[in-house]
Amino acid sequence: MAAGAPVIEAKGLNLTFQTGDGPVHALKDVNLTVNRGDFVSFIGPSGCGKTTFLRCVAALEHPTGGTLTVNGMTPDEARRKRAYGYVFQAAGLYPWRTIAGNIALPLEIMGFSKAEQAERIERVLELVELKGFGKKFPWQLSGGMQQRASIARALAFDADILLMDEPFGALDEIVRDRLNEELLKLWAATGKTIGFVTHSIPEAVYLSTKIVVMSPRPGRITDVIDSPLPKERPLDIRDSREFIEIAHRVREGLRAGHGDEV
Amino acid sequence: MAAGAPVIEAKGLNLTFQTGDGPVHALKDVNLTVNRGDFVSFIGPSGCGKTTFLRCVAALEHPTGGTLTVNGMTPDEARRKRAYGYVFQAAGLYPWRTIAGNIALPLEIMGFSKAEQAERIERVLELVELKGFGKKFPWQLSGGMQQRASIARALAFDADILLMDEPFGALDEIVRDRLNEELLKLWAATGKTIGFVTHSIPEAVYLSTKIVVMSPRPGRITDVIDSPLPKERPLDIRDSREFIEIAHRVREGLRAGHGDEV
Amino acid sequence: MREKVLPVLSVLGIIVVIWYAAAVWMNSTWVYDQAERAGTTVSFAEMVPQTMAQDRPLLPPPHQVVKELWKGVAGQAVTSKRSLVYHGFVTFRGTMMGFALGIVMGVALAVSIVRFRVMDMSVMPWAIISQTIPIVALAPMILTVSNQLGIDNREVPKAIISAYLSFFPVLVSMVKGLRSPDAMQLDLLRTYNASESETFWKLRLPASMPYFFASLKVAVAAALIGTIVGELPTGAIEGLGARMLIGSQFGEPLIMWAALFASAILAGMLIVLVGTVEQVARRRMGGPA
Amino acid sequence: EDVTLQLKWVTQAQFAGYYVAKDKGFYEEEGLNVTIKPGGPDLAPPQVIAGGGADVIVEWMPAALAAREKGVPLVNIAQPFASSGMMLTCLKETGIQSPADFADKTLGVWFFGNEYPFLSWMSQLGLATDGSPGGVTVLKQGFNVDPLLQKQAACVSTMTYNEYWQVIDAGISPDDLVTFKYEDQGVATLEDGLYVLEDRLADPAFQETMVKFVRASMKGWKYAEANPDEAAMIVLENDETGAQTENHQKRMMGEIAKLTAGSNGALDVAAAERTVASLLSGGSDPVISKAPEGAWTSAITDKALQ
Amino acid sequence: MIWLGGAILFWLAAWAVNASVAGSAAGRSRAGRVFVPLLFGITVLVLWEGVVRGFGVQPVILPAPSAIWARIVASPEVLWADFVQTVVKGALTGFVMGVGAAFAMAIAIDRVPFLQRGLLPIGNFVAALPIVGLAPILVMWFGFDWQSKAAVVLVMVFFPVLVNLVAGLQASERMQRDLMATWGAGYWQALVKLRLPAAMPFFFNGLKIATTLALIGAIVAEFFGSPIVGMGFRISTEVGRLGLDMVWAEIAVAALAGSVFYGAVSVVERWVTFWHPAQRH
Ligand SMILES: Nc1ncnc2c1ncn2[C@@H]1O[C@H](COP(=O)(O)OP(=O)(O)OP(=O)(O)O)[C@@H](O)[C@H]1O
Ligand SMILES: Nc1ncnc2c1ncn2[C@@H]1O[C@H](COP(=O)(O)OP(=O)(O)OP(=O)(O)O)[C@@H](O)[C@H]1O
Ligand SMILES: Cc1ncc(C[n+]2csc(CCO)c2C)c(N)n1
Ligand SMILES: [Mg+2]
Ligand SMILES: [Mg+2]
Repeated sequence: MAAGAPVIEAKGLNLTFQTGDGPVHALKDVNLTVNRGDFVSFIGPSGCGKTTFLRCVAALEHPTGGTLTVNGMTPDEARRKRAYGYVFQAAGLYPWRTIAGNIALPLEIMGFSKAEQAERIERVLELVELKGFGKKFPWQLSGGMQQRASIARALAFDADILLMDEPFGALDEIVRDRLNEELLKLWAATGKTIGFVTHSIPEAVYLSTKIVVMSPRPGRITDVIDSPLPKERPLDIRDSREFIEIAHRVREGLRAGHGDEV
Repeated sequence: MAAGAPVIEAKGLNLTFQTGDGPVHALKDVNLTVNRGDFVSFIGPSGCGKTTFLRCVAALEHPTGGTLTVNGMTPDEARRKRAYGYVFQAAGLYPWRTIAGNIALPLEIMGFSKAEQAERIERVLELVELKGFGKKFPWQLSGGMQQRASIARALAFDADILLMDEPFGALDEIVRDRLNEELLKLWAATGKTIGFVTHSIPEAVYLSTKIVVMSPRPGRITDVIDSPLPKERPLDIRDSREFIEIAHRVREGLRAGHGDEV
Repeated sequence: MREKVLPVLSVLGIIVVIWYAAAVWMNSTWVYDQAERAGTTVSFAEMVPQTMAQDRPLLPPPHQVVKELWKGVAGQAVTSKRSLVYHGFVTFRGTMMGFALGIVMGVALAVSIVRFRVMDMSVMPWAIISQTIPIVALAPMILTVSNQLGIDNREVPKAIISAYLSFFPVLVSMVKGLRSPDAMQLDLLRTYNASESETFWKLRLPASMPYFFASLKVAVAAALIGTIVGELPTGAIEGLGARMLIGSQFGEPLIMWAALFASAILAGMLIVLVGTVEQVARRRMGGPA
Repeated sequence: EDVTLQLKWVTQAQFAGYYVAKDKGFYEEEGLNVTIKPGGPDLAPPQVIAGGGADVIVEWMPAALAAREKGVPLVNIAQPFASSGMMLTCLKETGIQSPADFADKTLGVWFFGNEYPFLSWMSQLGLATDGSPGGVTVLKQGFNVDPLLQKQAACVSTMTYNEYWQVIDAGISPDDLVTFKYEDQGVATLEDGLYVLEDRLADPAFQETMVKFVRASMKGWKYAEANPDEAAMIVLENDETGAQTENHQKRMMGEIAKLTAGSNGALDVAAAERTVASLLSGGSDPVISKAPEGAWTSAITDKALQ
Repeated sequence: MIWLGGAILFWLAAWAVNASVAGSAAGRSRAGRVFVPLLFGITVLVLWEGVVRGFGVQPVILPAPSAIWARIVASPEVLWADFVQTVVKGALTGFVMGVGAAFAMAIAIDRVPFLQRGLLPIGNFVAALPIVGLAPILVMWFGFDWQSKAAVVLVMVFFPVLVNLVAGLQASERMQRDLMATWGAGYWQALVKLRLPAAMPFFFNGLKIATTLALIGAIVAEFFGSPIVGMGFRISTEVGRLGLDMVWAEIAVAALAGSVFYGAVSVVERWVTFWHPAQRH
């Protein structure tokens, strides 16, 4: 498929959870098109439905209304074609596997050879700066290290679409910057489509080609900003005028989303 | 006890974990004095021992060397005197209790009356902007909402010492700013001593009277910065020269901590 | 080692003391009754020794049981049919067969129940019902039927009875254990489009291990009980069950007590065995030592 | 020719004749290869034979007749036991001196098909067994005499050759006991007989086998009667549980010999009819509903004893 | 052969129906949850009847379901009296006492590490005392009536509940325990507020196994001495009398009682451990 073709298309998407005390309208009338090779960030107050939307895309949640297609298929068909790499908001490592074992898990399932597995594990561990921790068990790692291990797990295989739910939330600025750069490099090299949830406005602006601003109760999209920044992004682009302008627009959008509460 | 008296005193603190493949030196020769009413931030690359240090203070981990006193007692004695409010890095809510029930838990343990409990739950839910979610169960909340519930739980009772491990990691900028302000207000009003782990340099600088920069392998303190900022801190203090200077010093410290790896 | 042995020994000591006291108390009735029948009276001091050496004590004091056990274990060649070791081995063999069969049945059923909704809905209730049927009532029928099918060997019906009792704890725990992975762990595999069998091997099975091992201890005890039950009507020929029956039927409570303790020791050994396997597995699965 | 014999209970001198016949080669002499299956609690020999697990069984006549009514056509082909060894053993201190004193007492009884003689005796005495006032309270007694020793029952069922001696061994002197033998009370029923399925008897070859079997078995019984100690030792050797003792078995053999004495294996039809009469007289709940036909045959013993 | 063939055909058809119902939305409804196991049960009965008639199995070996049903209808008083004696007096009393004792013991073991190391290994021994060895002794000690049956049930129920509860009390997560520690919660507070709730899924596992054991225990104990009422008494007596229809009638009552008992425990479980992933699947 050509770059630029629509990969994710949501039309009038709705999702309502039935809970003990009444329905929760997690997504309301969401329309969004993500093209091949896009890097889309989702930003919005907590509880606005970012996770829920990503879960819908990955066919982990079933919308109660509207249509959603991925590569022209239903999300479930795309899932069966192993289109997704998903980094959850919590690390979600399997406690009975070592870090290396956790990263090996998707590789085993997708049938990589033992040698290939070892080679990839080595590579992604290095990428997330966890070299030498492969043999540790999850509970022997700090929170940030666990989060990085879970990122490594999603990067180890070549999914078309990478969905990342606040992957860098537990990392310090320096590592975060470094991983941001790495992620951009990876994206540039592979042309993956990336859906990325973050709470950091600079991060969203720095990484994305498209920024989706959401607002809660009911969860909906309030703004979609196409970034005019070039594909090549040195770290100091963050001091450029364009960057600051986009950041400002995002912040305004966010503030508006919070408006109803304050 | 007078304000300014030492509350936490660590002298030559060491902690080594024995793991399957060799010992991990999580804390090495840590010296630190925290005075009553201090707001201390810990910042450092992931895996540098921030969580471990906080756990030692709360008597959840036992140092393998050095001395550590809290209010002149051992951490364990202090714990039994209910000196601590602790917000863990992961939300850690009890799945069989509603959000309100989770917040009520420490109150029940400390013997607050039913009416008092209800009143406090109401107040802290409002503080963390979760009003109306009291009756939901943890798995019905988004990640950020769970994190806020766990903050509410730690704020509901009046612990002398508040230990918070990346409490705002999963929150968006706006809520984060708001909660930062609230936390400062609470701190000013109550004169609590606060230990606070964060990965955000601006957050650390904005909140703290003392910033502790740590570095990993082995985990140690590389810099302790006493903030010259006034106690009264409007949000725009972040644009002041002093603020930017301190932030710079912290960033340099952090970068140095990472140095050995890059 | 010392921290392990000392508490067991002291608790054991306390139990022995209580046991002796109870033996004196319970066996004294008989002493007083006998005295009354003989028209004499006995003092407390005369009574106590008489409670220690009865042929048919209500509760034999520990040393009597130990003596009988010793006689059964060391008093003869282990191949002799009077040897408790020999009978213990017969029971052990039956238990292991039934236990193995029970694990296989329990796990297989649990897997199909978790995998197929039809199985869950239709078989689970009947698996439960199967356990409410008193096996002792079925044992002779199982024997007769296997006889009719031309199985003339006593081991098979015994193993069936034993498996019948031991598969259930495994089934119940495994169903729960296989369902214990939380939503996120399952979702992760869904994003990999892992097949059902991969989900099973890589997630459900490892997650069920704590439940599995908790059930094994119960199951091995059940298998032993099943074997002993199977040893009664299957001709009461060999095994600890047969010894118990004969001891009871021939008014030799000591034979019965000795067999009872032999089976408890056997059970203890089996449980320790299972516990050791559990420890090893736990360590390999990253549990804190 | 293979023959499988299902015993009523565990290996003990009660079945000495068969073990002797096997060990002494009497079966072999007849060209038979006999397998002796010990019984156990809850194993009903009629069920085993109905299921094809045995060719011939040892059973008490009341149970055999009851089974016949249930559709298992058992036929008595020989009766090595001439008299009954069943009795009620009571503690004197309970004040029981005669059956008239049973009222309102607790009596231990074996069930599992062994209760029929007791029930018909009670109905002849006019004592209700449902626990109502003026009747007797019945306990289902286990395998031993504990209820008597623990004074949970005033009387328990015993066999002259086994349980009675358990009471004595326990240290209660015969003077402290009162016993009621079913023989003496005129309610005796026939015990250990040999039974086969009626339809198989129609086969002359099977008949022939049974003739040989009964002949050899009776030879065994008579040998055991004459050499009780040796017979007891043979039983002991055949006991795979290893729990039986020489003392017990020798004494049991001595008592058994008294019961088999006077029987050459042929069924005493008068005794059989007495058994039937006793069972039919069971009041409102008789053990059998009508006199059986063809429940015994002399065809085998007639040939075997020529 | 007609019977047999018909029964097998019925089996196949019913299985197909069940598979489709279970797979469909109807299978999730309350009616579906009753219908599927019911149809399965009916299938088993039809197959059973077919085999008995088709092969001409003798009623003294295995009676047909129709004969068993006829017996049930003919003797409700006897069945009821036996039920009260065995289930209500024997099994339930013993169950309650056994679970209570296991609970107390689990907490004692948990509270006092010395006991944990000393008593648990010995508990393993006691637990595996085979009921057939124990029952005669307990009958000797506690008499012939239901008290001795309750004692047998107590002993049988004790171990599975204890083992599961002890495992459950270790099942809370580290962070959850750490939270309690930071609040300075005492032992009992942590127990009631954290460790017991976290132990409940395990505890109910034990309870479910115990419900079936309780019934088996009460019935089997009657084999070793009893008054002349009770399900175990009836079963053992009727086997000897070749009244297999009555035996199976009692078994049917036992199965019914056991299922109701188990179902009741499951309902309570669902209610208490609603938060456990196994309940939300
Ligand atoms: N229970 C444990 N067993 C073994 N090693 C451990 C254990 N807990 C922590 N560690 C190790 O100790 C070091 C410090 O961990 P700690 O959790 O204190 O880091 P942290 O500064 O909080 O990092 P983060 O910002 O990622 O949360 C890490 O290298 C970690 O692997
Ligand atoms: N399983 C569920 N049952 C009921 N309500 C749910 C469930 N999952 C999510 N919700 C609700 O849906 C809304 C959106 O949740 P979602 O997790 O998508 O938020 P989010 O944008 O990812 O927030 P955060 O930044 O805090 O992670 C929230 O109000 C939440 O309470
Ligand atoms: C459960 C049960 N109890 C008693 C007997 C009775 N029984 C049959 S033969 C015999 C003689 C024993 O020496 C005895 C006592 C039995 N068969 N099954
Ligand atoms: Mg989220
Ligand atoms: Mg940490």
